[in-house]
Amino acid sequence: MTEGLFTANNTWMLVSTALVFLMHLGFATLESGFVQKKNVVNILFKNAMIISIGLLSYYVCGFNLMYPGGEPGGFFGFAGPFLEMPEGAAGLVEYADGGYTYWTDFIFQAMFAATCCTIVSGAVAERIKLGPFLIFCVLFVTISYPITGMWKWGAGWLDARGFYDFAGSTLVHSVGGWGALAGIMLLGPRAGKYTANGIKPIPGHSMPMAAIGVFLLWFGWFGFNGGSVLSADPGLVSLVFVTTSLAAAAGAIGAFFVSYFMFKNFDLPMVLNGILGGLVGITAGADQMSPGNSVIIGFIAGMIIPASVVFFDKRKLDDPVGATSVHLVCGIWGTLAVGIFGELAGTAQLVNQLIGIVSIGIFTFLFAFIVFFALKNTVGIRVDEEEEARGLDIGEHEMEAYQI
Amino acid sequence: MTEGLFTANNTWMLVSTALVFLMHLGFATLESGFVQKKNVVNILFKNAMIISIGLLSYYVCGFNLMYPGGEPGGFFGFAGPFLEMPEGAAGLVEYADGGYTYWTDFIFQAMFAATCCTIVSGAVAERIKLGPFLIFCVLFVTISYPITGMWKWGAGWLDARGFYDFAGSTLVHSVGGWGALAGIMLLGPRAGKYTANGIKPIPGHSMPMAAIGVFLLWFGWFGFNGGSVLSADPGLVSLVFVTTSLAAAAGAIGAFFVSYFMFKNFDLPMVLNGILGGLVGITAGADQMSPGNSVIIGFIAGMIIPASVVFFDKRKLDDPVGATSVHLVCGIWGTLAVGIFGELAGTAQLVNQLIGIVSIGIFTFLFAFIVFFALKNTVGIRVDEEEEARGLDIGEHEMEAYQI
Amino acid sequence: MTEGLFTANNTWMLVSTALVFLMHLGFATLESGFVQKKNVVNILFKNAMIISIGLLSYYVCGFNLMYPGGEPGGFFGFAGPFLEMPEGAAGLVEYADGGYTYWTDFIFQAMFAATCCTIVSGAVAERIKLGPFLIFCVLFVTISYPITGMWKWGAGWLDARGFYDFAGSTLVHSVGGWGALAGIMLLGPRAGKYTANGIKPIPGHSMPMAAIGVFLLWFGWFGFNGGSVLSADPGLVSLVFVTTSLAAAAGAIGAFFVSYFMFKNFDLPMVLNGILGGLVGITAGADQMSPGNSVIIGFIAGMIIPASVVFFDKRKLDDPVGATSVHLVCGIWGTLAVGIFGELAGTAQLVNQLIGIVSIGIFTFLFAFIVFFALKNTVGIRVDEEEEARGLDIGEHEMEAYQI
Amino acid sequence: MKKIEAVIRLSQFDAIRDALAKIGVKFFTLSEVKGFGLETEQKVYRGSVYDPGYIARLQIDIVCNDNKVDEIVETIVSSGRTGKVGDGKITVYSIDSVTRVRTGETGADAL
Amino acid sequence: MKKIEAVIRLSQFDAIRDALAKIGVKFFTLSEVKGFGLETEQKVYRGSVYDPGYIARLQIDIVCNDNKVDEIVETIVSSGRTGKVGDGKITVYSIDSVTRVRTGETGADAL
Amino acid sequence: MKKIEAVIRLSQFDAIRDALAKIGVKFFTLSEVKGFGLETEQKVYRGSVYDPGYIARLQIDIVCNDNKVDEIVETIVSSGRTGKVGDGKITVYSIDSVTRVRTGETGADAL
Ligand SMILES: Nc1ncnc2c1ncn2[C@@H]1O[C@H](COP(=O)(O)OP(=O)(O)O)[C@@H](O)[C@H]1O
Ligand SMILES: Nc1ncnc2c1ncn2[C@@H]1O[C@H](COP(=O)(O)OP(=O)(O)O)[C@@H](O)[C@H]1O
Ligand SMILES: Nc1ncnc2c1ncn2[C@@H]1O[C@H](COP(=O)(O)OP(=O)(O)O)[C@@H](O)[C@H]1O
Repeated sequence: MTEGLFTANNTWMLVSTALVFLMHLGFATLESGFVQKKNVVNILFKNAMIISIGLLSYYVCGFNLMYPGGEPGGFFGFAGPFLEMPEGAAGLVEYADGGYTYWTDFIFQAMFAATCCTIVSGAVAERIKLGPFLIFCVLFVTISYPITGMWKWGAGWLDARGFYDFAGSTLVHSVGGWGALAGIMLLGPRAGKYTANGIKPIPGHSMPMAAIGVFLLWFGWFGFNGGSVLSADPGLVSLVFVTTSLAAAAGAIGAFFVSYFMFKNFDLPMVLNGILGGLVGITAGADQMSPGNSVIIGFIAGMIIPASVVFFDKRKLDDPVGATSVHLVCGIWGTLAVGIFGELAGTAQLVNQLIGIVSIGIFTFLFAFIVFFALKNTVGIRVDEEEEARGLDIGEHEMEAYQI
Repeated sequence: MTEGLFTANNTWMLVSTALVFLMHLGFATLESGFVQKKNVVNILFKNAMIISIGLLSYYVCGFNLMYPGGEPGGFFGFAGPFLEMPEGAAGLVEYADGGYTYWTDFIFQAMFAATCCTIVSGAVAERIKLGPFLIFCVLFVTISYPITGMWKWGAGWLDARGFYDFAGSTLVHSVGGWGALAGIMLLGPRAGKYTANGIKPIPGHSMPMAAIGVFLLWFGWFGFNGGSVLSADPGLVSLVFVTTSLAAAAGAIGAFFVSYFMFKNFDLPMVLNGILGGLVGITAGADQMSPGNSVIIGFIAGMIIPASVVFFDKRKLDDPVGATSVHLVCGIWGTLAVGIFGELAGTAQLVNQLIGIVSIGIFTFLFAFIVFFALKNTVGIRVDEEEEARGLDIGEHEMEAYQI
Repeated sequence: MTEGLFTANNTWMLVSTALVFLMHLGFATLESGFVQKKNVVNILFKNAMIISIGLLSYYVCGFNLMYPGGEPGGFFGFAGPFLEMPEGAAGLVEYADGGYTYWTDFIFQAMFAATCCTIVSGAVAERIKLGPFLIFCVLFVTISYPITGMWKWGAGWLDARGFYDFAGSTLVHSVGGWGALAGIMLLGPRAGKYTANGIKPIPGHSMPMAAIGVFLLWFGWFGFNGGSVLSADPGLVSLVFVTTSLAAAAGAIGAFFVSYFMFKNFDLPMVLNGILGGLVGITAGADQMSPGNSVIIGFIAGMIIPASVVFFDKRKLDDPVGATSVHLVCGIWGTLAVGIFGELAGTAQLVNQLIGIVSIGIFTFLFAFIVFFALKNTVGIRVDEEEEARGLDIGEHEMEAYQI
Repeated sequence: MKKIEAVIRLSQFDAIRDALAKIGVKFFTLSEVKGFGLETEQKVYRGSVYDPGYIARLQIDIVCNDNKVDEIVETIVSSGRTGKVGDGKITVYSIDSVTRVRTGETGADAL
Repeated sequence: MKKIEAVIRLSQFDAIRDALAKIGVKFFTLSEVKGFGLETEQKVYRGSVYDPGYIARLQIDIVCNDNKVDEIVETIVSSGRTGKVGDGKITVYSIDSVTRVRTGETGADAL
Repeated sequence: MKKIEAVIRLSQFDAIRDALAKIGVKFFTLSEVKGFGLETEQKVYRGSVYDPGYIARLQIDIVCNDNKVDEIVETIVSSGRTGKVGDGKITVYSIDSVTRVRTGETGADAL
């Protein structure tokens, strides 16, 4: 391993880290665009806190819970709190066969961690109490995410079984989606959304903000997937760029046609969610697919979105930003797709994918449900009607997002 | 070629790819900032679709139309549909003497392709029908752009003649500009813009959005020009960063003085367009100019903007975002500048530049004009008065951009 | 030094350059979010001009004032106007032992330069005359910033003394902060802010814009601090990523608790400023600190913010964006921290840090004060009451930021 | 012909609209206003606690026949009331005429 | 003195303004309102088709002398009409006085 | 009972609010309007100098007892005047009733 190659690899991993960080701005803008004007300060506050909490908790123990080292194939492990840079070359060129340094490993992974909470924050927006939500985030990102993450990326039992999840369709996105589902089930829908005479949508206050969010997320995804190669390997990283981009594009087209067919309308939020669906869908197998496969996977993900959004609405599961459809449903689809398309395709693999989806799904959903349930029956998780009507910005923050 | 150098080169090309991708967010925000509140959903929808259509069509055939290989010096060629990664090293280190991989080549070029349509979308905004516009985009990006692109970058006849266009002042920006010109000629101006008692401007609905767009475009341009070096060559790429930045800065100053002199006013939209003018202007020769040259080129481009905007308005050619002034006029200026300043300066070169500008201009303008003309006389390209007055967001999308 | 390593290093430096450039968009959005709707065009105009002026003036003489070469340990030097690329390898691989090229050096430094003015522009917003402010910027960025910068980074007397400022807590941020302080002292507060019955805050017009700004600044800081390693050294750059991110996160938490404790409120602007405070605080020693140190430094910086904002308000020093608290106060804190925590900690170092803070502070404050004072007593620096009430957008630019 | 102008709470609008619909009043014009009154709302910005002096409210304008007035006013009072300071005000005044632009009809037919 | 309040279509404003100018009525006050009426507008959001219940409209307030009223109302009707449901309403009522702030003039002189 | 509607300059609002408070008028309803009048404002956009035709203004609505009217009008005139064209207009008209939603009180008690 030459110093030049090591440096090039590590540089790419750090650029990816920065790109993944920017996804948090993407989430912040997407979510604030999809909520009402009166809850924008609240959603921004949550996003600013989540990334901060996520990074610190990952520093305190998350990283060492997710990568405990020791015996592979386990269910749980912990390498002790905080970070300890291995001496000399062990922490540098030798740390990951010249892919990146110990510090890079930590910060790249840390940027991923907070994502799972951000996904939840969008789904429970406009009605959840700030304090209890932040408590949930601390527990979710410090305990739940690293444990299930360890099962695969930490060389745990799912990894041993052959479960494959390249960049986290399941480990990151579905995990966030399950948390979101538990949250909205216990919170109930926003007042006035599901009325006697049918669904009364509550339009987001700014489509430009939402669109900015989607473009930024796509941009950040180059680091999310591209960085998951864990080196700057020219062939692999460039393939991942191609599959990721084509899946996102196909997702837009898929959502375009289905929503036009379903609602006779050029539905911007659907197309935006379609892009995200395509990105989530390709994430599990971005390095295993041909361009053609990625187009199919993305296109199907895009088609899933409108159907899924309608499905959740039918069940009165109120998700202002569509996080469950994008991250949970498309995350599952993407994980399954690894068993259907690409290098690894095969029944055995498909079964392994299913095992991973189900086991992680059960663990995460139960964890999130129990935490939200406990909070609900103690401090309470929902703001009162008056505050919901007036808006959480005034209620929780005594200020408004806009002076316009 | 060491693996380290190959990896560093390819990494830079992929970073550039991501930066060029972000330019599409830049266009989306710039254009939505410059249109009225009632047409914002429409412009965002167009931008989300364009990048998706562009990537897919380039995958289906665009790439192989633009880089057909085979006999150099030709007018047209096609290497067959879809992508075929060359076996082994041929697709990797050997593909471009270690500059980048086959996949990188495709995805970097693909990000460029959609740009030409985005330029058009801004100029025809606020009055064009969505469906016909998307049809135009498919044809423009799948056929017209790759063919003229092949003439130069695909080792076609203009390349053989010695025409020089480093990163696309003509091949990308003027091409988009010609398409825009054809569009606005056939569409006619927005209702109420040109009245009996003179021009009645229709101010864009959000200057912050427009400013965000310009800064993002400048940011992306580091990849647009920097990546066009087609390797991470330290000397060349860093020179390109310098010339690109200085030209953009000089463009702002040029537009500042001229607009102050012409309108006795500190005109923000003009300064923003001046920055873009400077960037478009330097694009053709970003690797051939000294810092001093780039300042002059950018400054002149900036001075051209206000004059050009007034010129088009005089001719009742209504361009809400100034795409024709920025991309067409400054694109021509930048291409000519290669024959006037820098390494290649000389009459012979100037003639070659002229031939390139004219030939590509004629082909592109005719192509776009014929397509728009055909659409106009079949499905029609303009929304009816009532819809234009009420806004395309309600008319085409049955929703509004803001709930404020 | 292999070509691969040189290329990787230079590529990272150029990516950092682009990231630092994007910080100017961060400042533009942060500042426009924190001002009133009626002054948004004005602030955007200033930001667009500042980066342009900064780059050009740095090209004309700033760079050679800041890096005069010649005898180390001096107070002032000038290597002549404009840029002169050293012949052959001297300007490339040999220029900085393979860290980056001559052009890279210039453009990376140039992006820093404009920052100091941007910091001022936020603090003096909503009441300063555009013309005189631009004159101040030209002088500040062309003369003051390079001279004090030379004292340390240009191998001047402070460098010789052992003063340490890794990426510019003092050289960039405090310098901007001192300029801001001088400006607001001479300008006086905005009308109606400090009334007989106490402080009447003037809320910013868009919190989403402000939040976008903070996230973009954090993103750009990876280049600001990461690039200040002046190579892509894997160990160092990745450590800087870790310390920078943890300090920012801790800053948010620090501001969260203190503002909750002080105002019984979840204060978004405070948390946003807390993030910036953490970033400014770690900047001076980002390469010297352990993750633990960086958390402490960031947390304290975050706690300083609310106290500092209240402090300045008590003294009727009106700073719409909190630039003095973030950049001046936290800049001083961060510079001192180098003498308290990390590798260099020690009394001797602490003294050197103090000397640096004080000497640069005095020079910069006096310079800015004199320039503003001279302008005040000639052309005047403040718009008249009527214009302030109506807004600078109409007054200085004859247009409005929004048509909503 | 009378015109009723009611300044109400944001949070009561849905209740009032539905209550009015029940008594057959489905048509009205709504505008966003700022109410300066007894009720105030504390706000905090960058560490300063203050009272902006106003509260965002909605104004409902209803044109109706004289005989409808009392019923409408009572309906708004009953559905718009929370009992807390700040429920708003209803003013009623006589108008000379109302015309429907579409048809030029005037008086009761125009409603 | 009379006051005329007209709720009109966004799309008709330019026509109405020009028509009023022709009859010498150049001064008025405009505000943005939401109209709840017969006319409704279908909207779609994230896959749900719904009726928000209102349509964005403009309200024009004109103070004028009694003798001008009919002419103004007719002008608004003729220039604001599209014939489709939702053209709007015009109300007229008497006012006690109008005062010009700049001069303190009242009555006709204040216009 | 009277209702006073005053269209004023943005820049004079604070002065008027404070002046009204001095004479005990602390309650009113404020809305943002566009004023088409004598005063015009030149604007420039992308190189075209033009007159948008209107100026952003504020409208203050005050309900009061008959005897308060003159004092209030005078106060607005004196505190809202700049002497330049565009200071605005004040209209006064009689209302049949005012009701406080919170209590149902009417007339003077409702204020
Ligand atoms: N004299 C008045 N003239 C006009 N509007 C008024 C007047 N008094 C109150 N209002 C409006 O009614 C709203 C509610 O009045 P307020 O005094 O706050 O509560 P309440 O009506 O319950 O006493 C105020 O915010 C204001 O918009
Ligand atoms: N009774 C009413 N009181 C106040 N405003 C009304 C009333 N009826 C209608 N309007 C206003 O007039 C607008 C147009 O009325 P609508 O019934 O939709 O059409 P048309 O007037 O052609 O029958 C409505 O949107 C509403 O703003
Ligand atoms: N006849 C009118 N009806 C309604 N509003 C009017 C009328 N005349 C003027 N106004 C309002 O008063 C504002 C000020 O009037 P303007 O003629 O500009 O200045 P001045 O009142 O000093 O002559 C206008 O912008 C408009 O909003």
